[in-house]
Amino acid sequence: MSLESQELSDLKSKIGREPTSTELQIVAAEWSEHCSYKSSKKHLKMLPMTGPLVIKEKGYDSGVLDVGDGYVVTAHIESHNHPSAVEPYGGAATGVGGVIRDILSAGTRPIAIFDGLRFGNIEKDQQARWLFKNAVTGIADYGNCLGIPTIGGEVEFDECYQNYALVDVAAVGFGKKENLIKNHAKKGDLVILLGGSTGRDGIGGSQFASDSLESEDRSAVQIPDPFIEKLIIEAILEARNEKLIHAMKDLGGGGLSCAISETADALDIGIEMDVEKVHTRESDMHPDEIMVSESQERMLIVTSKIKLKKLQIICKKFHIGCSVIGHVKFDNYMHIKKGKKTFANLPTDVVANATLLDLPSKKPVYLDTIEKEKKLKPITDYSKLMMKFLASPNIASKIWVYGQYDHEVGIRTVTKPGRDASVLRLDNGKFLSAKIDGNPKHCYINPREGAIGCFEEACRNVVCTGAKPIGMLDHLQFGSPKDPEIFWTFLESLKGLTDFAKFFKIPCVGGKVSLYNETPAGPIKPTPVIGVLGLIDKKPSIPQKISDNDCLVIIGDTKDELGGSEYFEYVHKFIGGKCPVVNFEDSKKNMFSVLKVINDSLVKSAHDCSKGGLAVAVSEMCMTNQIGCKVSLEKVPGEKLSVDRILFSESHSRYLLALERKNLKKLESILKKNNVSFKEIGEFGGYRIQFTNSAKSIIDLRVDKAQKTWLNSLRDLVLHG
Amino acid sequence: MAIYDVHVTIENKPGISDPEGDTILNDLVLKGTQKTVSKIKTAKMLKFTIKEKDKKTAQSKVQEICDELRIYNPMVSKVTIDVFDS
Amino acid sequence: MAIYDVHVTIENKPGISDPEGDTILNDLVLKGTQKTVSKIKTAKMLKFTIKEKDKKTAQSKVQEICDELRIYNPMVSKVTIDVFDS
Amino acid sequence: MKVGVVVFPGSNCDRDMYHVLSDVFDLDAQYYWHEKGLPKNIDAVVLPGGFSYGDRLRAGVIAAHSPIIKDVQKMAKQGIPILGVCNGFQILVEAGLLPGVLLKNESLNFMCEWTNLIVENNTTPFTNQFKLHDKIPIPIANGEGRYYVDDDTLKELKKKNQIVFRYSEVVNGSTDRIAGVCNEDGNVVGMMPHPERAVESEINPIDNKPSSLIFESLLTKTGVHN
Ligand SMILES: Nc1ncnc2c1ncn2[C@@H]1O[C@H](COP(=O)(O)OP(=O)(O)O)[C@@H](O)[C@H]1O
Ligand SMILES: [Mg+2]
Repeated sequence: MSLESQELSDLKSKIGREPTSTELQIVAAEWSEHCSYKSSKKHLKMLPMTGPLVIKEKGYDSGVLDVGDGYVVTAHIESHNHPSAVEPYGGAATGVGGVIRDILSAGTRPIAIFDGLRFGNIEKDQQARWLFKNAVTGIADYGNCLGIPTIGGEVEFDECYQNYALVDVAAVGFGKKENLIKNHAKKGDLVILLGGSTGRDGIGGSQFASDSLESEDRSAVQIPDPFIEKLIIEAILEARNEKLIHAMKDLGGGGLSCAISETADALDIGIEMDVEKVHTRESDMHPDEIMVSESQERMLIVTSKIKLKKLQIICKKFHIGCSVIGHVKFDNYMHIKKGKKTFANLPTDVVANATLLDLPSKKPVYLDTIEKEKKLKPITDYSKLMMKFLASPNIASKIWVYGQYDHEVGIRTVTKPGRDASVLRLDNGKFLSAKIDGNPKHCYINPREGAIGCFEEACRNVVCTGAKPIGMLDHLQFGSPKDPEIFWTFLESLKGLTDFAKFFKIPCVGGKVSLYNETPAGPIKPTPVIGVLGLIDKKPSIPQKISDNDCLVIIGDTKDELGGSEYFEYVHKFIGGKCPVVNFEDSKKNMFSVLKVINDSLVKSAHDCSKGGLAVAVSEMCMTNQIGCKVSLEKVPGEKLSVDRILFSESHSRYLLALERKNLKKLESILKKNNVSFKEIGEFGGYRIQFTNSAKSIIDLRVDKAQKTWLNSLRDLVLHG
Repeated sequence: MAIYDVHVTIENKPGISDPEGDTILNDLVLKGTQKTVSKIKTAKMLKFTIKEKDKKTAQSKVQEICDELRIYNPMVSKVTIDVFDS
Repeated sequence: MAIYDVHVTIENKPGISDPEGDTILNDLVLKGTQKTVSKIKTAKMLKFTIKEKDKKTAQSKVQEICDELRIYNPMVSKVTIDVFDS
Repeated sequence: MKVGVVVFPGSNCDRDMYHVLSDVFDLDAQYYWHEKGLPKNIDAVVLPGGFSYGDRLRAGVIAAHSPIIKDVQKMAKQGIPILGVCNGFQILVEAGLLPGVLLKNESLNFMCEWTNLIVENNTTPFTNQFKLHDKIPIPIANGEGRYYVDDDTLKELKKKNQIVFRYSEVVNGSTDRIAGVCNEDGNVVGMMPHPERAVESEINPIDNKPSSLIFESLLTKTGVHN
């Protein structure tokens, strides 16, 4: 735990004296990258954060969107990368716990979890398998126990995460607007620590997250306790219903230090607290340890003396700890005492606002040559290749993962995982659709276009359910920001996201930055992960069963964009080429046209074209519907390309629609009117997946065989190596 | 060569919390009639049957297996390995 | 009165399958380099800290707790209780 | 009619069950916290799913010692219909109200998926509206859902018609594909799958009518319907 020398002198000059050891610990925790965003904060401001549906309130850890009729949806995203890389089970589980408490802090009930998981090459690497398997179990055990459905996510493997793990967790909450916590405090209000006891576990965690993995901190292991988290959720919501909470904040990175200083700073108050009042797990804890402990499952609450009694009754009912640890003052200082003795007394704005950095950036050299393609070896048997492709870890179905998550609890899940985005019903008759997406392979080749692509892909997934995107969450994961080349990729991604968000008027309602993601072999590829929330006012488009003679229409152009594609990387072991680029105008046209034809009930099901390209997207439709399809590649709109490029290009803004032939005319006239590039490229029926090029057979697979491979290969790989 | 029973006990390291043990103590045992229990810690045990030339080899082989296959995570758990004649 | 450590080992009765032990054996251990293991059985252990007048009482009290509170399910599991001085 | 929904620390399907009872079937549902007693004038009791006490030690075992279980036991003797779903089933088993035991799934994983049940006993308060061998599409979501009894008990169960539901296929290694059982009198029923997740067409991708009959049966039994 330490401040850099510049920061230390900053601190001294701000407070005009030598800091005490406790003060140093507090400030070091709060000024860590993880808590203070010191490298990124200046730049994050560029993202559009407001919009007609966005509700802003001081001190919220999650974004709030008005979904009408007096209801709100809250959302947040977090990662737990460093802890998961050393203890995947506990790290992933406590990651879920943390983001859930952010949702709870606003006064809303968590109703859904999403997880984005990234590991090394599990085909080769036993360590990656171990990390993957245990992270999934960690998320399952935690989310299932809470009774919050995990309804979506993504899983990806890439060599750049060797001996490392990215575990991102997003959560969505729902509640009445009138029940939102208004975060305020009155003089004499009490500060209460509620939940599990404070122990030595997790000490140093937030700095740990900001250091690279080599300085492994063993005490940063956190033991998950989903049972107590569940009790906290119910207790807090009961207290909320009885209006017992003036202000609330969850304890995450930096523990009490961050929670106290940030709450005080946000509410423009001072807080005096006594570490002796904190319920601890061990009796001999030093004040410094109590202040920076990152023990999980704790919440900080501000309430009045009168309401305290009722709060205590609720906590007693649920058998959870509830300690009055301090009170509100109006001097804007955080005053930390043990009994009568003062251990720290600092202005909260100093603690809560680290000196922001303006780090240098420089375009990485590798980008100058990355677009050059190497000569690919010719493919002789596309059917064989396709079977191998469907079994590959990034393409294979993720059913082994989401099948371990209770995705039905809460009885809201209208569209279950396994499709593009999942859909939840809300209490006002509307529906919420959401998905998270990332693509480090694209982002490595072009950080800007890659990030935009992730954003567009998440939008596409949501649009395929008939939902209009209303909000975005961004999670920016990069290596060390002190490396100007890495910092450049960070800025490029951020700028791309900003441009797209502004163009589409999709506000950023929350996000997170995770830096210093370095493995022993170097930095990870740039890995922004984007979550998009969509709203459906009427009925959601529940995919209908595709049957014989239904036609297949593609929207959007297929271009020579295979850089970072699964085809280049998995099949040809080639990293490079031209990354797919989103054309904003086309993207908008396509998106709105798809929404229109879904709304008009013209299509049976819509699916976006992404990882693995057209070949995989068509196969997925066939396999989930257990029906064959015959596709004519020469009809695919776009640039004139070789067969493999048409099959596997990952160009954005493309959608596949399955519809009854009788609706084709109507559909075509709408798409023509909207000036959208589209084409009927095939027909469903039979039991074979067939791609032909000018009548020549290219791919010919049995649906049932393909499906079996696709569904089981990930499980087999994890269990049997 | 002889056959040995090797017991591997995996438990959280001292200082690391054990929520399951706490729940069993507080919500089950102390709610019963018996109040003299002051702590419960949970552990997991794997009982190996192994054929090796002697006790010591049996012990070290099992230790090797546990480390190599990451049967436990040394970051959180400690193991105790006891060897018995079968 | 003295303090005792009482170890309660809960394991499946003979004849009841133990898929977890089988999986560790077949999917992990036997796929590794080490082939001398012939069986793995899993068990759960609870370590009680209890204050009683003597070892025997400690043992019988814990046995009572286990039976009364169904610490193990007699239909499928059995327990072994070992007492140690603390 | 009045239905009690028992809530334990860690129950997490209580609100779903309540919604189904009161909003879908228009029953007078009421929550009862595990430390309280049940009132006399109750017509049926449901133990919902979840993770009571975090499934620690063994799913259901700690909750089975809750004060409210004594009342549930009394009501069971009086012939009042009692339904345990998922964790509720596990609790009923651990409380000795139903035979057998629920072990870890053979896959060793938590399993959340849709499956089909076959009705094997259509005389209980929760199955009287079915024809024998009717099929019910329904989701399961559990980690310890593998029903186990030894051969002798299985014979007894068959003889006394205590097997209420079977899975249509092997899903988790349960003895004889058993998914739900009842006590000898037939008024206490436990099942691993979640009927409350299947009765609304909006969230049931297959067919919500069969599972609705579980609740319709209760209404019929207690004379609300006939
Ligand atoms: N880690 C995960 N947790 C839950 N659901 C997942 C996970 N990974 C993938 N899924 C689900 O599997 C389906 C396919 O995921 P993905 O391949 O990422 O879709 P897409 O290519 O449409 O973005 C989606 O429904 C997704 O939510
Ligand atoms: Mg998709």
